[in-house]
Amino acid sequence: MYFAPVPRKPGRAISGPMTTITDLNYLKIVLETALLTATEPLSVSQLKKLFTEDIKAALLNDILDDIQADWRGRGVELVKLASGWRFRARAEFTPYLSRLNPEKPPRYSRAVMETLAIIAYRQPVTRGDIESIRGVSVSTSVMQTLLERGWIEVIGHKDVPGRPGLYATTRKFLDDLGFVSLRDLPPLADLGTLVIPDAQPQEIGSEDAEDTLPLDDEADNLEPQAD
Amino acid sequence: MYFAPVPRKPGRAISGPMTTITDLNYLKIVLETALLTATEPLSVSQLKKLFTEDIKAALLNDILDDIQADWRGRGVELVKLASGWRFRARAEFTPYLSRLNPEKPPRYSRAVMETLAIIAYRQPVTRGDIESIRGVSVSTSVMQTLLERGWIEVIGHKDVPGRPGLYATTRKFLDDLGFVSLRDLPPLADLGTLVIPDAQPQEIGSEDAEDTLPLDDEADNLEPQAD
Amino acid sequence: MSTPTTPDNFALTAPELPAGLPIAHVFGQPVLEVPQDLFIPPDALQVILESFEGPLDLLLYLIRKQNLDVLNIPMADITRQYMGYVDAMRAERLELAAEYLLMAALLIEIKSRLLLPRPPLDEEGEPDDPRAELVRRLLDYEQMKLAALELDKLPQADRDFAWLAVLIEQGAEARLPDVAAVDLRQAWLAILSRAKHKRSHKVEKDELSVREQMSWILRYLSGREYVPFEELFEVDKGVAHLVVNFIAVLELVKEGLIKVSQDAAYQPIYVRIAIN
Repeated sequence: MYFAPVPRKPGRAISGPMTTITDLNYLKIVLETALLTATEPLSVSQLKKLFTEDIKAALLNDILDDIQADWRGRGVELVKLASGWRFRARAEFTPYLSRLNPEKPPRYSRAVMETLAIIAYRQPVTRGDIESIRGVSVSTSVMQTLLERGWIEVIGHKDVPGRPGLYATTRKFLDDLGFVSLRDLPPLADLGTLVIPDAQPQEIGSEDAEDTLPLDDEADNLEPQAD
Repeated sequence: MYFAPVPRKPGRAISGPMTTITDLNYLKIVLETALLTATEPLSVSQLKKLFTEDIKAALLNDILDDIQADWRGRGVELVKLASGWRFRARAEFTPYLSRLNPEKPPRYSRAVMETLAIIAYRQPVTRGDIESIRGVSVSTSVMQTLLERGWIEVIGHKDVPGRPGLYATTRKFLDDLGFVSLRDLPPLADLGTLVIPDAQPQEIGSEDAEDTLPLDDEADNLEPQAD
Repeated sequence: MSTPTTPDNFALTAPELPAGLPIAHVFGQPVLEVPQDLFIPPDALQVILESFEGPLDLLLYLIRKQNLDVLNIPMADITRQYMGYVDAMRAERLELAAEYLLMAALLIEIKSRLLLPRPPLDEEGEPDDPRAELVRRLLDYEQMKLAALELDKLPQADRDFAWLAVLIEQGAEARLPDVAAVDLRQAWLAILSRAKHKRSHKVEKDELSVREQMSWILRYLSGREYVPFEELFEVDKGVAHLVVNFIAVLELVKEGLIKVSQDAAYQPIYVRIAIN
């Protein structure tokens, strides 16, 4: 249940002399669970965030290799892609699986949907605005997904340091969702009565603050997207 | 890991008396892969469709139990729900996983949860029934939230003026809360009495006689403002 | 003073407000005090009422928590109090007050019937107690309220645990996800749920049209140098549109997104994007 201070005992350490097998097993279980539930590939630096302790990348890589070996000969494999590690079904099983799945349409992740909702309702907004409303950082790939879909665009730059891009929804967004104008968006009035807001600032929130990308960075990345 | 009580005979038949352990293992791998990749719970009859051969439900159930046992003590569990079997991460790992994915569905307000409870325990009910139990009007957005979440649905109309819709909970509601059937809902609290109706009303009267004297005056005042 | 209560009456844990949480927030200030009886200061009325799920919830709270015998409340005071609420509520949340007033009226009715000579026994020989129906409703409600708390404690998909759906790579055909209007609404709910109490993201319908206009103006100005102020206003679209457009211009100036300039009095006004 607990993965905390590593007891100083000899053991079959995968790396580092002071790690015991029990802790490593737990670490492995957490990693495996994260990879099995993730909807996107997870990089080693993302996987590090699973733990409050500082786990060395080398150790994580060793465990990932270990998990990969565990899954050999099964229907699902752990693969290393450009953007990180992910589980996927082995190609040889797709004939079976295709008998089952009547092709469920893919879905956007919650991060993408929330970002889209904020741009739709609060436009024009900078990425910083989106992050402050969502309370968590917005990855470049989320913005990229929406830009490539043609649903958002940069319509200007805010006159603050870093000159961050201002995002707005496009005509195509309205068309694809069957709207004539933004006024057709579902009204948000009294949605607040349907949910309970977080009471206390969470550990999660504070952690994310440091993950937030510097604004300059973002503006530079997105500049070419502006038309 | 091993599915044992099976006669060892050569052959490639998946069902029938000549089934080998190798084939059963393969069957198990296919089932596990289907369950790991499915985006919905899978019923036994859906799982049968994985194979062109006719696999008996009893055999599938045995293998499913076996897979379930294999995953014991890991981060992921195979659970049986209202609409079938599905893999999910154990709740105890959520603190780790939420460091990666801070976006979660909302925590619903009391209005939403009380409405859901009334529909779950008293179904089928009309909106009027819900309002009379809660003593307040139920907003459309509360019903909409539960409908959009796929937890409730209209299963008919009551044969009274206005033909109000009758609401019931869905299978998805049971699935999302980890139940096989409505019988698994937590039992209702058996409430005794709230206030024992007083046997001597005159005692009450005498106690606050002075407060109640100007009742007529007050009642008169009430009239013009009351609507 | 009040009807003697036996321990049986409190066999069940009194329904609690969420532990440690303020019952409400007024202008960002947490309100930790809950009413000790039905006498709520009118200026706090809305806040108090909104922190309860209705009159039944408030009554239950008072009975369970304050040992108040709601059936023995002083009538004159309570009536005066409630009439004060009506005045306070008349302007805005009358529908909210209505439910509480109905309850007050019921209490008053019960009380007045109790003051009358004892009613005759009904056919079954039970005394016809006017409080019985109210008590039944309170118990019914309390049962559902507790059931809701129990349901909320159960692990809920996505909120408390994740489903697995390992990727299946499906050939070349990459289908794009469908998004519907309700998905955007659901996304906002999740954002609101994560938001801290102090933040409120009230988006009004009107405000939305302003924001739409803001985007339109920015798009119009991009790639142009100085645009005459009047060019931003399409007179034939009506007064409402002009007003919204003007507010959008002001909002853009306030947010530092555009610059409005005029060389001298009565000279043409020009608008340009703050940075290009």
